This record gives sequence, structure tokens and C-alpha cells, in this order.
Amino acid sequence: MNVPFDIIILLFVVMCAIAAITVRDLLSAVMILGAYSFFMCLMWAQLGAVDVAFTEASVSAGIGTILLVAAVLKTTRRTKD
Amino acid sequence: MDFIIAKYNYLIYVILMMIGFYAMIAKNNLIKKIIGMNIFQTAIILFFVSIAYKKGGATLPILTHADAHGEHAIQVAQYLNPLPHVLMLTAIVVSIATLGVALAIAIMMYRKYHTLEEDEILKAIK
Amino acid sequence: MIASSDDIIIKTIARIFVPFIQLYALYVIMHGHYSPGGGFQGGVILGASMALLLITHGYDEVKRRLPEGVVMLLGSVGVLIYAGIGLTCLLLGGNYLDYSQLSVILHVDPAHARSLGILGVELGVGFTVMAIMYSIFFDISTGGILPGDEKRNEELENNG
Amino acid sequence: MKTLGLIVSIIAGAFLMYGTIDMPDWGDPNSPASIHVSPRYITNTEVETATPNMVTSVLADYRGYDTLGETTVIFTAGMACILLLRRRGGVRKARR
Amino acid sequence: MIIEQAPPLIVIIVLMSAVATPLIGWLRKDLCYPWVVLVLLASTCCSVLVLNTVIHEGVIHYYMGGWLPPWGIEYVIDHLNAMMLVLITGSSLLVAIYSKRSLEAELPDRTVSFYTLFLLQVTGFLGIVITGDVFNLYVFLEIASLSGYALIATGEEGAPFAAFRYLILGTVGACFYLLGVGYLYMVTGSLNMADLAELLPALYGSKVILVAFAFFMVGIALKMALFPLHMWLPDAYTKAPSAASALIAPLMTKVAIYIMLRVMFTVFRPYFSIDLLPVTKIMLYAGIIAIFAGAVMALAQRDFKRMLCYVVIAEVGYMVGGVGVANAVAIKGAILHIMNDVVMTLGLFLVAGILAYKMKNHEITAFDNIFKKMPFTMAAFLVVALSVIGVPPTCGFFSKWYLIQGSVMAGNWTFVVALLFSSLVNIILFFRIIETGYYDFGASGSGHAHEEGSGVSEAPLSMLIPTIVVAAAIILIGLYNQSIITNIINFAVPKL
Amino acid sequence: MEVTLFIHAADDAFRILENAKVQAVGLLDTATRLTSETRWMEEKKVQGILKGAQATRSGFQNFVATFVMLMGFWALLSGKFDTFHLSLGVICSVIVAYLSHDLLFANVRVGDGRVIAQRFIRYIPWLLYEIVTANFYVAYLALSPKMPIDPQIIRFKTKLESDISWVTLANSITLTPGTITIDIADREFMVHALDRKVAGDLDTGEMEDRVAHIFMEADHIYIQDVLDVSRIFAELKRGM
Repeated sequence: MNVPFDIIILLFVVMCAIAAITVRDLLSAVMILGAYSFFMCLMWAQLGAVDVAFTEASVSAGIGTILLVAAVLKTTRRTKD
Repeated sequence: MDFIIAKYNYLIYVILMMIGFYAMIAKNNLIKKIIGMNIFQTAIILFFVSIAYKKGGATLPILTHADAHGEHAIQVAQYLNPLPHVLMLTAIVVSIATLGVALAIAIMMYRKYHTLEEDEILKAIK
Repeated sequence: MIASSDDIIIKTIARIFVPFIQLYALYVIMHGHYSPGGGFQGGVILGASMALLLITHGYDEVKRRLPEGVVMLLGSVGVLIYAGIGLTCLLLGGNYLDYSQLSVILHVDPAHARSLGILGVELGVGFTVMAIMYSIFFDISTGGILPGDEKRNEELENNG
Repeated sequence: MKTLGLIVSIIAGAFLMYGTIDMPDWGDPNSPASIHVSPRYITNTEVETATPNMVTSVLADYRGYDTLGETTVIFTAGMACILLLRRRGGVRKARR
Repeated sequence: MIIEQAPPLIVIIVLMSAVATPLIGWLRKDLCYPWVVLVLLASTCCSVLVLNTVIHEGVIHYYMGGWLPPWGIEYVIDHLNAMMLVLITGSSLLVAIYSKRSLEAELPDRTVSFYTLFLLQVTGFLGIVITGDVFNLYVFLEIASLSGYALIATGEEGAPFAAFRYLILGTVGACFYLLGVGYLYMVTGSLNMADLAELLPALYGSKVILVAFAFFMVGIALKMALFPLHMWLPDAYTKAPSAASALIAPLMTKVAIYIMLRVMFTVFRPYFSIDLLPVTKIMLYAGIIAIFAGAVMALAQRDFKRMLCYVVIAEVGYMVGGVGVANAVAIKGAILHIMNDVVMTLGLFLVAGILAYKMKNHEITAFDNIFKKMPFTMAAFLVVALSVIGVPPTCGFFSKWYLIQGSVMAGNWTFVVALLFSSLVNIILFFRIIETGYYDFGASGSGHAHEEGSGVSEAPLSMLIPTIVVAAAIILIGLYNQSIITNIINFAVPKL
Repeated sequence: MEVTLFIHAADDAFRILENAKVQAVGLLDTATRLTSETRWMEEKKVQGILKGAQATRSGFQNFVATFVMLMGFWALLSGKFDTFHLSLGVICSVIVAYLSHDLLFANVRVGDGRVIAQRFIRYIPWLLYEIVTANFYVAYLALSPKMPIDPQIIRFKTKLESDISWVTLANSITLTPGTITIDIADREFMVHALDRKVAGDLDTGEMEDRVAHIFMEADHIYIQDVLDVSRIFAELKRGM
């Protein structure tokens, strides 16, 4: 396995996680969460867990993001923190 | 330093878990809490997937040849540990189910109070 | 959200891609034995394809293919298939979920009976996951109020 | 709430870090996790279940009961959304 | 064959019929109720059968899918499990019978999905209790929690918020549990409880094991609402619909205590949990604090259901403290108290549900003159209250007796004081209600409330019968406590 | 002497002319025969197209076409050709085709599927060539020191008729660097272009014509031409 590639993905993951909880617009936060899930899924594919990566790609990055987007559109994008 | 290099995956998972946990407790917005929950659960999944990893040329947990005996016998070290993967499939399912229920409850509350902020909802209830 | 999209590009692309997405989902379910995937992933993709259709073509188009009642039926039947296969094994004299007992009725050796049992189970999982994913998405994107009940919707919006 | 959250999460994180000290090295093929139960899944999946993908065979057969539970979890979530959000039956009843 | 296959049938019958409930509701809506009652009756029969087998033949092992333990999932049913199974199926059967009228009043349009989730909740509890696999326990814990969140969120004003808070904290709890499982799996490679118990003693010095144990404990404490982590409980149980709170309140916390006992004494050996770490000391003081805090906060409540919630928190303190005393007698008392507490809490919440159904209100001041209007309900309530206080012929006395005896033997006078204090507070709490209910304050107090309550009569039969059965069960358990202890509880106590 | 010589020459000339006539008639005959064959074919095609313009496929035809396509896709994915997996494929394809047979061929007319596929494949290299040249141009724009870009939004009404051709055109425009389709509303394209030249390329309408050609929307003109030519030949022959 390629160690630097790994570390780059991990850094992206952490950055996305921090961004997702700090951004002050819910729709962007949800989108960043989708990106987070996607990087996570790359990470797992890198670790050889193809089944888990596939599931994560279809579930968290796919349906999960869609559900969150639908919920945000149904409610509001405004947030205080 | 050796410690960090040997286990950096575990350290990253702890950091992610802390981020998620913090968001779950400290954030005021319900959707933010849900996002934190998702990050928390994903961090745990990363931990399990890291357990399953084997260094030294282990490949995906899918058999490429079927001989059980002879010179091509299946070497355990050749394949990744499938059990944590299985557990994590279940955990991912649980996380999406929790997400669905949480969003449903959040939408219910928005319908009633027209806000997603915890303090405003508390004010409205009292 | 539930009204069909106006964008002709998205609509047409969705129209062309949905059958292939669905077939791919079924492929993922059926080939869980040899490649990554299985009932859960395939079911999610299938549910996502229905969600795509719901976003682009509106509720009526989806309802024609998959009425509400059928969604619930599939959701229940999926779990019942799974538990029912287990129960069949139990009735055939083995323990619960011991698929090798199925070799008696399938006329194959126990290992292949297990393989077929896995296939059946994956199908059940796929059905349930597909139906429930679609149902959750539907409930969340519409707030659970069907397009026929807009009046009630307005009431809710007004009264809170 | 913010400081409490920070404190609690840092305590939890520090505790987990403390736990990592004694963990087996990452990716060690001879760590206990990979030599106790899982070898049977790897070596016997073809013989016992005729399924080359171990994840599938473990998921649906060796630990099939977990997967039944998992499917039920999904079903629970769907029913929960219907219970909480869907309002059609109520409209009919209210009109009567 | 039915006896051999009874263990999975207990869970599977409930699971399959939970899934089939929407189909039945689709055919005919009013078939749901008899269907649920029938199913729970069948499951109760199976679990009684299993308890009988366990008493006569010892521990049952059942291998799911025919795979032997460390590889497959195993059911291990010993005396503790079997007792919990009977308690869960029995009390859910009673709640199911009871639920018809209160559901018609509270959620008339959503009976089908309510009953589906009701059965799924029972499935979750049963699955948690029956399994011998730590990860399988997590899966069923999530089934129970998810259906619990949904059931609670359907309640009155403010219920969704309470459910959301419960969801967040419950998810934290479940995730901590999962982390504990991960840590144990990492150093042992096994998920089976018995196998873990074999493998772990060699590793007791490891920091990983320590962290795993701590996370297990914190996660479970969140689920059982041990005092500083109880924030979710009062709101959630107060605002839930009465059928849901009558199902969840008695069982959720006790199932969590069951998990705690399993983790402490089956997965880890008592040597680890008691001698090696100061866990039991911490638990003892946590229990004492929980008892004091629960009792004091219960005193401050004006709302009947909310008061009961704090009583539940105090009762959790009894059991945790009893385990924390860490000698055989006290643990015996704690396990007996699990049984008693299920029955007592069930009785309290059933009565609370009847009062809510009849009065549309659960303020204590509204209960004027209620003894005259609802004699049978209040007679049952009196029995339950006496039991919670700990008056001899009822079952509550005996568990308290064992707890006190155990802590005296261990020299823990604080715990004795806490128990006595709690009994005292319970006397005040319940006599306040009995006083309000016995005398007619309506003329001098709020005439308005009197007007409202004047049409109140005895509860409908479908609600009354379960309540009276519970009251009878309290007395019966009290009378037969010796045989229960010799036949069941003595085997359930871990060998210290 | 001269007379006989002249007569001979005239004779020769006549014979040559005769030969030429025979040859010309033969040639014309062949040409007419060939044309009539072409004409028959073209007439068939015209009939097909005219009929297709009026009648789209029936539900069952759609179903079969979808099924065949999905089955091909399945074979591509699966790569296992034993009876068990093939039957699984058939079942799955039937289910999907049943669920969505009205999606894939919603507006496609009878009898032109193969032609469209051929023309689409021939369109791709041209599109690639366009993309590459546009790439170079945009790179030149971006790298030249003054950055001579002149962003503008252009609108034009399209002559295309079906939604699929709109989408193909829109996506081709978007794929070509320097231009992006923003919206299609009421047959009017709204395109964002990077500078005047790029916009001018778009205005010539070559891409639109080619897309129209793929989906046989300009074919009625072309067919008319073929029919005219064959009629002229036929009249010529009758005149001989």
C-alpha cells in the first residue's frame, strides 16, 4: 500500500469532517458530508474493504446525502452554528 | 514517533470520533447534530476496517482460486480478514437507519416550531 | 420536491439511465457471490433509481410503476422471505437458518444448497432495502404528505 | 454546553488514545483478530458454502442471523418514518 | 421438536409477525390488535417453555445456522436469560392487551404502524436478552432503540424533542458499546461471549481491555439512565403515548442492566470486574447518588408520570448499587429486583396510562376523590405503591431486604441509608397521591378540575384486567419469592 | 472515289454513333435499374420514416427492444454464461423491462434505431476533434498574457424537435471547452460562451445540423433529393 496517498486521503477526511460541522450553511454542510463519505469510501477501498467501500459509496455518499439534502430543502438552510 | 507511524490510522479515527462526538453534544442545530452522529459512526467503521487490514500483500476477501489442498492451498495471510467487513456492513445499515429516523423526527419538529435550533425549540415548548 | 423537474436535460438523462441503473442493481444483488456487493448494496441502488425517477418525473410517474401499497408489500415480503427461508430450514429438521437443510428440496449437495440459500436471502434483503429506502426518501422529501392531500398540507403549514 | 462538549470529547479521545498504546501493530497478519476466528471463513468458504466472496458467505450464512437483524433494523427505520410522518390515513379519518 | 426449537421461535415469531403486521393492517385495520395479542401469547408460551426447560435441564445452547460457537451465532439461555425472556414477553403481552383503548384515544389514525413498531420493540428486547454474541446484541439493541425513538416521538407536545435527545444520547451509548466490541475483537479475535470469557483472562493487564470495559460501561449506563447520564429519560417517558411508555419504561432500563450484568460477569470474569478494578466501588457510589437524586427530584414533581420517571431513575440506582456492593447476597437482591422492578414499573405506568386516559391530565392535583370513582384501578395502584415502598407481603420488600442484607454484610452503611431514605421518600410520594385521591379537595381547591373529573368512572375492562393481573403478580411473586430464588435467581447469580 | 470515301466515312460515323447509342442506352438501362433499386429501397425507407413519424412503437415492441438492450448489458456485466446465470439475467431483464419499458424509448420512432446508432457512432470522432481544437483555443486564450476573453451569453432558437436531440446538442455544447449550456426553455438554448469566436462557431449551426442528422430530423430534404434524381433518370430513359 502506498503510504503518502493514504495520509493525503486521511487529511482530506479530517478536513471535510471539520468543515462539515463548522460551515454555517446547512446545505453546504450536507454536501461536505457527502464528500467526507466519499473520501472515507476511497480510504476503505485503499484498505481492501471493497464491500464496505461499495456500501458506503451507495449508502452514505448516495442515499444518506440525498436524504439529508431532501430534509434540508424541506426545512431550512439557516443555522446559528 | 514510531508509535505514530505504526498506528496513525487509529489516531485519525480517534480524532474523527472526537469531532463527531463534539458536534453531537455541543452543536445547537439538529441537522448539525445528525451530521456529527454520522461522522462518529463512520469513525468507528474506519476503526473496524483498520483492524481487518493485513500488511504483506494480502488481497481482497474474495477467493481467486478454489483449491483447498496441494500447492495452491489457501493461505490465510493471503486474504484480508472478512469478519470486521461484515460487521461494518451491518453498522453502516444501522447508521443509515438512525439517520432516517433522526431526520424524520427533525422534520416533525420543524413542522411544529418552524426552527431547527435546539434553544428556540426549548423556548417554544415551555 | 415532488413536482417533476423542468430541466429537460436532467429529465432525459434520467429517463435513459434509470433502466440501466436498475439492471445494474439487480446484477449487484445476483452476483454477490463472486464480486463485491449483495442484497444490501443492490437494494440501495434500486431504491436510489426510484428516488431519481421521483425527483425527475414526479410522483405520478413513479406511482404508476410502484404504488404505495406495493412498496410496503415488498418491504414486508423481503424480511418474510429471509425469515421464511430460515423457518423452512427449521421445519426441515435443522437449526434456524441452516441452509444446508434445503438440499432436500433443491436436490443439490449441501454446499450448493447453502449457496442458493444465500442467494434467496440476498433477494429478500434487496427487496426490503429497496422498498424501505424509497419509502424513507419519499417520506422525508414530501414530509409524508401525499400530493393528493395538499389541503391538509396547507393546514399543517398554517397551524403548525 | 460548548465547553462541556469539548471536555467530554477530549476525555473520551484521550482515553481511546491511551487504549491504542497496547494495541497490536496496525496491519499485523499475526494479530489475534486475524488468527482466531476468521481463518475458518477464509479457508472453508468454498468448501462449505460454494461462495468465493467471503464477505457474502459470512454475512448471509455464518452470521446470517445478524443480517436478519440488520434487515429488520432497516424495516424498523422505514416503519418509524411512516409512523412519524405519513398522514394519509389521518386525513380520511378526520373527514368522516 | 418444539422444545428443541423454542429458543429461536421466541424471537422469530415476534419478528415475523411484526413484519407481517402492515400486511394484516392493509387487509383490515382492526385485525391488528387481536393479531398482536395472539403473537405475544405464542411467544410467551415459548418463553415459559424455555424457562421450564432451563430450570429442569440446565443451560440451553442453540446454534444459529448450525455453525458452532466461535464461528456462528449462539443462543445461550441460562436462568437469568430465561427469567428476562418470561418477564419481557409477559409484560409486553399485558401492555398489548391494555393498549387498545389508550391507542384509540391517543393515536387513532396510526394503529397499524404503531403495532408494527410495538412488536419490533419487543423483538429488540428479546433478541438482546437471548443472544450469546456481543455483536448480535448490538444489532438488536439498535432495533429496540430505533423503535423506541419512534414510539416516543408520537407522543404529546414536546415528545419529538424528547425523542431526538434520546436518539442522540442513545446513539452515543450504542456507539460506545460498538467501540467496546471493536476493542475486544481486536485483541481476542472473537465475538462470542463464552469464547471471550475463555480468552480474556490472559489479557487482563492490557490497556485495550481496560478501555473496552470502560466504554462498555459508559455506553450501557447511558442506555439505562444512570444518574448523571439520565437527562433523556424523564422527558421521553413522560411525553410518550401511554401504551409506549408502559412498554418501554419497565423494560428498556432493565434490559440495559441485564446487558451490564452480562458484560461484567459473563464476558469479563467477576475477578476482573470486582477485584482488579475499582469498578464496583464507582458503581456503588453512582447507585447511591442515583437513589438520592432520583428520590429528591421525584419529590419536586407535580406531574404524576414525570414523578414515576424519577422513581425509575432511583430504582436503577438500587440495582446498580446492588451490583456495586459486590457480594452474592446483594447481587441476588439486584437480580430479584430486576424482576420486581419490571412488574412494579409496569404497574405504575399502566395506572398512569389509565389516569391519563380518563382524566386527560397527569397533574397530581387533578386526582381528587379518585378512589371512589375508580376503586379497582386505585386498589391495584395501592398494591403497586406498597411494593415500591417495600411493605412485606409484596415483592418489593424482599429484593430490598436482600439488598440491605448484602450491604450490611459488606459493611456499606451508606447504601443502607440510601435505600431507607428512598423508601421514606416513596412513602411521602405515594401517600401524597393516595391522600389527594382519597379525600375530596375539589370543593375548596380548583372547582374547574372537579367539574372536568366528575364524569370519570372506572376504567374499561381491557385496561383494567392487565393492571389487576400486575397487582396480583406483585403479591404472588412476594408470596412465592423463596421458590423463585431457589429455582432461578440462585443459578443466575455469578459465582464470585 | 471521294464519294465512296465519304460514304464509308459516313457509314463509319453512323456505326460509331450507333455503337455509342447502344452503349449509352445500355448505360442508361443499368443506371435506371440501379436507380430503381435504390428508389425501391429509398421509398421503403421513406414509407418507414413517414409511418414512424406518425406512429411510435407499441408498448410490446418497446418492451422487447428494452429487453434486448438490457440483456446485452447484463451479458457485458456478468461475463458468466452458464444456464443458471443466463436465466437469472433473463428474469432480471424482464423485470426491469416491465418496470421501465416506456422510459428508454419514450420518443423514438419505429425503424430508425439502427440508423441512429450508426450515425451516432460516426458523430463521436467529429465531436472529439471539435473538443480537441476547442481545447487548444481555450488554452491559448487562458495562457496568452492579456487573457482576451469576452464572456457572453447567447440565445438561439433550435430547429431540433425531440428532447433527446436537445439533450445531445446541449451536452455536446457543454463538452466542448469554452461553452456551457445553461438552460433550455421553450426550444430556446441559453449558452454561456467564453469569447466571440467560440460563440461564432456555435452560430454557424454545424453542430446542430449534425445532431439533426443523427436523429434523422433533416432527412426529409435528403430523401426528396434522391426521389427527384431517380425521377429524372426515369424520364430520360423513356425519351430514348
